[in-house]
Amino acid sequence: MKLRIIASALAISVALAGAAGLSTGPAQAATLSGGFDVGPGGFQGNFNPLAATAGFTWLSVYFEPLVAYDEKLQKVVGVLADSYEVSADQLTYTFKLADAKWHDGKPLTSKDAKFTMGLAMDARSGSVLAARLKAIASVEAPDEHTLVVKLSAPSASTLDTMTKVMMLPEHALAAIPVDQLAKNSWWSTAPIGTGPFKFTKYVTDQYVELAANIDYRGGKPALERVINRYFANPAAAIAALRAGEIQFTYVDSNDVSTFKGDEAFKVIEGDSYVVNYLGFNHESPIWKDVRVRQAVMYAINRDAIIQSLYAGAAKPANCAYVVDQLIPQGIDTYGYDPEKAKKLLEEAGWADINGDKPITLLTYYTTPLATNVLAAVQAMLAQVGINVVPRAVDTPTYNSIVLNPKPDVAQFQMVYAGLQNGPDAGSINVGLNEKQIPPAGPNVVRARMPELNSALDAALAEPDASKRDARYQDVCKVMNANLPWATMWVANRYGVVSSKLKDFIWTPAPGGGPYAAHPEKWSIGE
Amino acid sequence: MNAPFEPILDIRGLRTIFRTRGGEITAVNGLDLTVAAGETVALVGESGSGKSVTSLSVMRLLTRNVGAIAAGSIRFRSKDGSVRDLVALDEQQMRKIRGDDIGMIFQEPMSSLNPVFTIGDQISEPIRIHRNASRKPAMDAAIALLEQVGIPDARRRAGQYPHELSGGMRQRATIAMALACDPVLLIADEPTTALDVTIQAQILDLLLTLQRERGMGVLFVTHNLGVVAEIAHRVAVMYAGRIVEEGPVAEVFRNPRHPYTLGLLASMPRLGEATRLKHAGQKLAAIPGVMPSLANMPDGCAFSPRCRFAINACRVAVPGLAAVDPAHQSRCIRWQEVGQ
Amino acid sequence: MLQYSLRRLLIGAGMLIALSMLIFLLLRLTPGDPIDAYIDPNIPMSPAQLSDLRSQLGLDQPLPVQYVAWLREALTGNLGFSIKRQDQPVLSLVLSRIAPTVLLMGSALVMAIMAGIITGVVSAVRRNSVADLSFSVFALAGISSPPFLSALIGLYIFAVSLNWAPSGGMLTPGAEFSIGDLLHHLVLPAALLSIAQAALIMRYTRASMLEVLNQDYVRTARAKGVKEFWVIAKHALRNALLPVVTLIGSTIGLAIGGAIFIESVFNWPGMGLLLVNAVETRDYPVIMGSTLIIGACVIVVNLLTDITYAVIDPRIKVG
Amino acid sequence: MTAAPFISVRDLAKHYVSRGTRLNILEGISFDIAKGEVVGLVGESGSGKTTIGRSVLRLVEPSSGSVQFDGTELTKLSSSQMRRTRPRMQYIFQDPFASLSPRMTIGEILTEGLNIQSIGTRKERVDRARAALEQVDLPADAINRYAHEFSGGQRQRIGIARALTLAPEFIVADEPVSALDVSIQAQVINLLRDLQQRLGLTMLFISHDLAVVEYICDRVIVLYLGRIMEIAPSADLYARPQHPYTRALLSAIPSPDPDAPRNRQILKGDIPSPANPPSGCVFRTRCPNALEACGGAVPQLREVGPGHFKACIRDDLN
Amino acid sequence: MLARTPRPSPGPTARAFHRFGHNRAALFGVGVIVPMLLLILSYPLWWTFKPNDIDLLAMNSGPTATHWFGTDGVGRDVFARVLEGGRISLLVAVASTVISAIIGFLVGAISALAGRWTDAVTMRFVDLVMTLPPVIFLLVLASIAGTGIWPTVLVISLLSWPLLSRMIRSRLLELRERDFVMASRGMGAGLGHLLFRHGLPNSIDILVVYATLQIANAILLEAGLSFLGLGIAPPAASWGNMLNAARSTAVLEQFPWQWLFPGGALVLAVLAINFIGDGLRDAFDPRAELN
Repeated sequence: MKLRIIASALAISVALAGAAGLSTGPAQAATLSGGFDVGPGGFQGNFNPLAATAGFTWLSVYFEPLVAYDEKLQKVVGVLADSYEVSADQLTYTFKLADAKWHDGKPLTSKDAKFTMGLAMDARSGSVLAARLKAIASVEAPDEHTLVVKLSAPSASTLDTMTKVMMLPEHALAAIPVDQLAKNSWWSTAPIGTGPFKFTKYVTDQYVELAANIDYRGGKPALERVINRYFANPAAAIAALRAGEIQFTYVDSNDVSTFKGDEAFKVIEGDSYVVNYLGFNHESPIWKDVRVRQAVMYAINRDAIIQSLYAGAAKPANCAYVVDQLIPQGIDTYGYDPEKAKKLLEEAGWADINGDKPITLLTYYTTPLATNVLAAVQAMLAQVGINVVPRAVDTPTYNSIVLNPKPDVAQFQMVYAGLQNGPDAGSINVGLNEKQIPPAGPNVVRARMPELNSALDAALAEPDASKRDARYQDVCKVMNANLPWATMWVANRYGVVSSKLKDFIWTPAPGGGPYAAHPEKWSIGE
Repeated sequence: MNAPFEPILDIRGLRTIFRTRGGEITAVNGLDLTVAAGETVALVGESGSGKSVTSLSVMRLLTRNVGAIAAGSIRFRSKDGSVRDLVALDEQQMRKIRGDDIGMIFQEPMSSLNPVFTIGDQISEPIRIHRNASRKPAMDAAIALLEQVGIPDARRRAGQYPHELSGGMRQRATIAMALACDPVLLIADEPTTALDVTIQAQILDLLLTLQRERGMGVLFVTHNLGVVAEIAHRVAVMYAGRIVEEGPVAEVFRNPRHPYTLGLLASMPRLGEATRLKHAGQKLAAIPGVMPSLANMPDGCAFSPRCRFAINACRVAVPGLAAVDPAHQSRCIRWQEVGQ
Repeated sequence: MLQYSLRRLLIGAGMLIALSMLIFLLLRLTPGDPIDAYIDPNIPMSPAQLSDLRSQLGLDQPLPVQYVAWLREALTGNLGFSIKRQDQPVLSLVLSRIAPTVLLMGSALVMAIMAGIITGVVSAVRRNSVADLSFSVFALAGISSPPFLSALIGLYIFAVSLNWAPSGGMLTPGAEFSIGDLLHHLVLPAALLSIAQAALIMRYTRASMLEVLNQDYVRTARAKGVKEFWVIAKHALRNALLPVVTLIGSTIGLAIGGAIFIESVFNWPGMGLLLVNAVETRDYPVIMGSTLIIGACVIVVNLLTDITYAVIDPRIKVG
Repeated sequence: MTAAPFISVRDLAKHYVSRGTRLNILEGISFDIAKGEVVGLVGESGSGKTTIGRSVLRLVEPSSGSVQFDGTELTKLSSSQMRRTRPRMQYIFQDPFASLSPRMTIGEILTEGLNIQSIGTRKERVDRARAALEQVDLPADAINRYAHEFSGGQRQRIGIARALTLAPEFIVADEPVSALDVSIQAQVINLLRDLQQRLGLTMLFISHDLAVVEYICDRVIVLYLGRIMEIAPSADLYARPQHPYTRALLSAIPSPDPDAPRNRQILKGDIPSPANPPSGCVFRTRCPNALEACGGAVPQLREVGPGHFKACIRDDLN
Repeated sequence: MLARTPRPSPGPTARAFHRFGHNRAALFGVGVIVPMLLLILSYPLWWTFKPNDIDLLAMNSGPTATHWFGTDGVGRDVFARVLEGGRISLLVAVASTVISAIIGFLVGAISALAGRWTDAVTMRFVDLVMTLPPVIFLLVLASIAGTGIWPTVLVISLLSWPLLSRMIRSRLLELRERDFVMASRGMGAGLGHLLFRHGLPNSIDILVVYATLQIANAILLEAGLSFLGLGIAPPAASWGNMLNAARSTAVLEQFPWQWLFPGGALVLAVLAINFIGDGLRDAFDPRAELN
């Protein structure tokens, strides 16, 4: 018996040694492998677009929404809808559907669209969009190619939400009870979409494989297959990218330098649409005086941090926004001025307010970059006499602390966080409006600033798109003056692709999009 | 060697040393001993006297890098009649002698049997090694041996493991193992010390019978004078690494000529005698003091510090062996007085 | 033997129930709400959305109710659904991870046993030799280096720099399944995982062998004229391996620990990776399910170890 | 034995359950010891002699039976009452290496009992330790040394000294000389006898060596497989053993006297396992004189001479 | 023997340390760990940089005469951080070892000496804790206890005691049957006396060896926890969280000094402590007493 064990052990080790000698063969030319769900825009293992809070970059390779952002994330364009119209009163949205086919050959009709809208509006289906679609009064399908959505009140974010509603086939899903839908294995075994690629298989926690949909209405895709590989962290994905196993992945900004100047790779840079800020907990007495908050702004050398830690790949933010059209003239730029910070603190009587007692700075960011940023912030604030102690926790812990209706102020006198500030500029409302203080919403800093509330309300209620930017400039001005947060910057995000990839469109959209990425055009050369 | 009395084992000037952290220790010093075919020689002494080291030296089984034979010769006559000096043999030649020409029994029957092999396996092993026997005949031979050493139901016992046997039976099994290849010399190192008296009696009886039947020479190492009297023809008494008295058992016990032998015999409580002593209000004749440590030997006679006969001359040089009669020797300069 | 095994299995089942309660209790002590794991602070959700989610995930029930419900379902083989990935039943999720982990740990164990026992025996037999010294120092270094460090360095050297092995995963995506491809992915992580175990086995074998070599029965074997090689390989090794068997059983915990790091560095789709992700995301059903399955595996391995021990050591009588 | 005995043991029994099998270590043990008397307890390994010695001092709890010490029923005492009684009775152990803590100096070992019982000041305790050392013929400077520095015989003296520090009236000596070399053994036997006589100690002396027992004991109890086979005054026992087992035991002892008659009677077979003792007389499976009736009832101790008892149904063997 | 050694020879513990003094590997361990400890404890007195001083102008610079071990991603001095990290790693290791040793000893002692029922319950509980593979238990515990020094200490302590309590229990069960303990009971010793006059001194070898090896083990556990982001939270330095930086490919490849030095310090310290532990184990081995 012992001999047999030894013999088989030897056999295995010989096989292992032999296998080690093999080298990795190049992936087939017509196959693109990538880490599509790596990084903050990804949602590995989720196949259900209704439940998706992120991961749209990948989902929109085989599913399609009616509308999506363009690749610059500036305007909403039609995808499955050839065109759409919004009525003047902002209450009626009319979508004209394209002549599309499901992957199983059945035609897409407005009934499918209506069915999908029904699921998206029904929380029992597991839809995370239901609450955001509450304003919808009715959905109608007057003919095979028309979908009419009526709202009970104007809602500026409706189109933004509509970009996330991936169309689903009624003929495949209607038979499943709504409350069983989320748990159905259809999503990860046989999903049917209308996109340029068809789902072929999912190897648990390894990868998802799609094959070209040769009947795609936009023409036969250039690639034969697209593979989305799962990685536990960006470092693993980078290793695979450098080993030539994949052709694309998101990378953390501090890893970009390894690819700079390397002919084999192209670095894609894009706006993260997330503003990073030091949020003052307004329920803590130490931040009451605006001069203290100003001192924080002056004490931090944001330019230096951006230049060194971000290697220049971020824009300093003096309110929630950094896009030119949302920035009013003449706002304070809070240049680095530690002396002024000290003076302001002295005037405010900081020694009596807090002195050098430690102040917990809570964050959910655990990346190496954020760790370094916080170390820098800590050191800079210490120079002016503000003793912050960073505490990085995992997201669930962070949420449980800050979203608690009766928060423990000692646990988070300050947060280092980020908030989506685009493409819909209104998305910052939830973080700052007094109406959104937990449990009502995620205004975790408990900002109670009437001026800010009214500015935000006005901007959200502005029916005229052309005037909206001006409203948001007002919001910016108020933020800049009152400092509900010490806004830091909006950083860029990066993807790295193999130089062999052609016509590849990727942008670091919040949640992964969706945006018009046109996967059917992607191709790979030798 | 054409003496009428031809020994199968002839040890001359054996010196065995141990290397310890504190330096070298001489455990056996200048030992001469012979065993003839059909003769049982008892090597008797207290713990630390060097008697077990002597038997391990003959087998060349001293712990490597620790114990070593520093001087002397061990001439041994094998079954085939060839006479060789065991000290000069290489390991491979020595291995052919072990278990074939010389069998050995150890003190602890439990620990000297391998717990994970059956009794039969272990007894048949020397047969398979030295006789090139295959499994089946070797096992049959082992079962026959078990029967010879008085184990009932031998076939079943051969399939059992050591822990399934009683202490007495285990010692019978080790005897069977030592005798498997019909050795000309059997070395028995305290084979009955770990046993109860009634079992000891059985084993001694068995050894006597086997020795008579097979005509082997036996080197019997023990500390028990009673056992010596039962089993041996000749006795050699060891003290602190040297033989201090040697001769036929009856002669030495009846007429001890070394103060140590004398004291040893006197300090043994004997049946019947004790009651007489007690009634007489007398004490046992104890030897005062303790045996010196091998690392720290006194000058001259090692026994002199405990000896009531000791004189200054005893502390100068180690006395040589004096012949009390041609067969009886004593390492004492006052052996004549000791006898009185 | 059968009765003994059954009794041990029954005790094991009891342990599992106790384990599930312990984990449940531990999780209950965790601050916060599993729903918190669901919110991306960069893209917040409204309270209405949250309460929809909560009731949909069954998290609005009181905890004891949740436990009893969980236990009742668990006894019928239903460990619930992952919170994060609702279409994936925990049982199938966990079961699909067992094979990769067993494969990884099994190959590592085989390598570790071979390397550990051979070097251990050589070290003991040639005590204080150059070989002994170098094996011993290597072994000590092996148990002194954190597994993640060797994993990272190994990954960097063999996968990224030398390109000898793939950087991670178990199979080449998109390729047809082949044993060669699997082994190609397996060899590096398994070798790295085996280091610590091999080191432990080596040290234990060495100590055990040294002890056994001093035993009387080894001397007896020599006295019988057994060749030195067989004295070592048969009489001594067989006895020396008895305690090593127990050690191998008890290193399973260590191996699972190491596997967590190796799996997370090499992206190996096993239990370790699943569990780390589940802990990071507070995916309670997955934590419960995978811990239980791992606990069950440990109990079974311990049982197997004991039975093996009883089989190979005739002194132990069971039943 | 007209006066009330100092020690009185009645129907002492001890069972263990090990791996589901019940081991009857002792069964129906009854004997008395008078004040100042030395009683020997002999038997082979597994006969239960150590268990008796420890049960009498309640170092192991007997399964049933009674032990009276100077009129006090020991088995009924609470643990604190028992602790207070302990100085009056002490134990001497067989193994001179295991019985002394390797981590204590001799002084600490000798004052341990006094510390436990809170007897005397620190200085008085040390003085008593020195006195005890003197009693066993060891130098007073031994007090600062550790046990490992002493030879077996010296260690055994220390063990005896420890038992004496609490000035006991009763001592159980459990094979105190069997681990020693012959020449040392005689020294320790002499010492024990001296002390016993000088201090008027009552003693239960346990040994497997009949010759040693004969030398030191007034009366001897012979055990076999947890049962008493024979009790007799020593002189009587050695001169006229009554039980077949005692006879076999005596005849099995090898004598160093080359002129002694060699008509040894060798018992067949092994001692049975206490898990599965023979019915009736436990010795019958090895007894050369066994009858079929021996398998019936367990033979009771009967007085066959003055103070001489045996548990054998046969009277026709003399 | 007695007559020839007039001065009393040292006690068993002293002799064990004497033997330890002749073990070259163990002395090497001491030779590594003592200077390391001195550096770690004294560095604020003589080293220019503080572990948390950032210098954005000098980030990611390699080892120089100013920064012996280079600087990290925010220009902090790696040398200062390695030493500060050593402080924290060793503090965590020593504190958790002390706590787990106390828990382990008491649980083991109670289990061995307090009767069969208590023993059975305690040992089943120990079995249960040991059934959980350590790292998994650690993950779950750490997610409850949170990050930081004391939660990490707590987590490591809670994880480590069962092994010790088993060893102590079996030692005391064996000890309980030893003659000198029997003698002590025969003189009327109570539980406290047995535990502290016999149990503790005779477990000292187990405790010393456990403590040493557990310190090494705890350093590794802390590093593993911090590596997974569950141990010591940045910006506080620990060897484990400094190694976390090596997860970034850029650091692994371009700035090797940022992980090589803490990694080296960690492995060296653990190796040295393991050498010492091995040496102590051999020195306290009862068989060594026979030579």
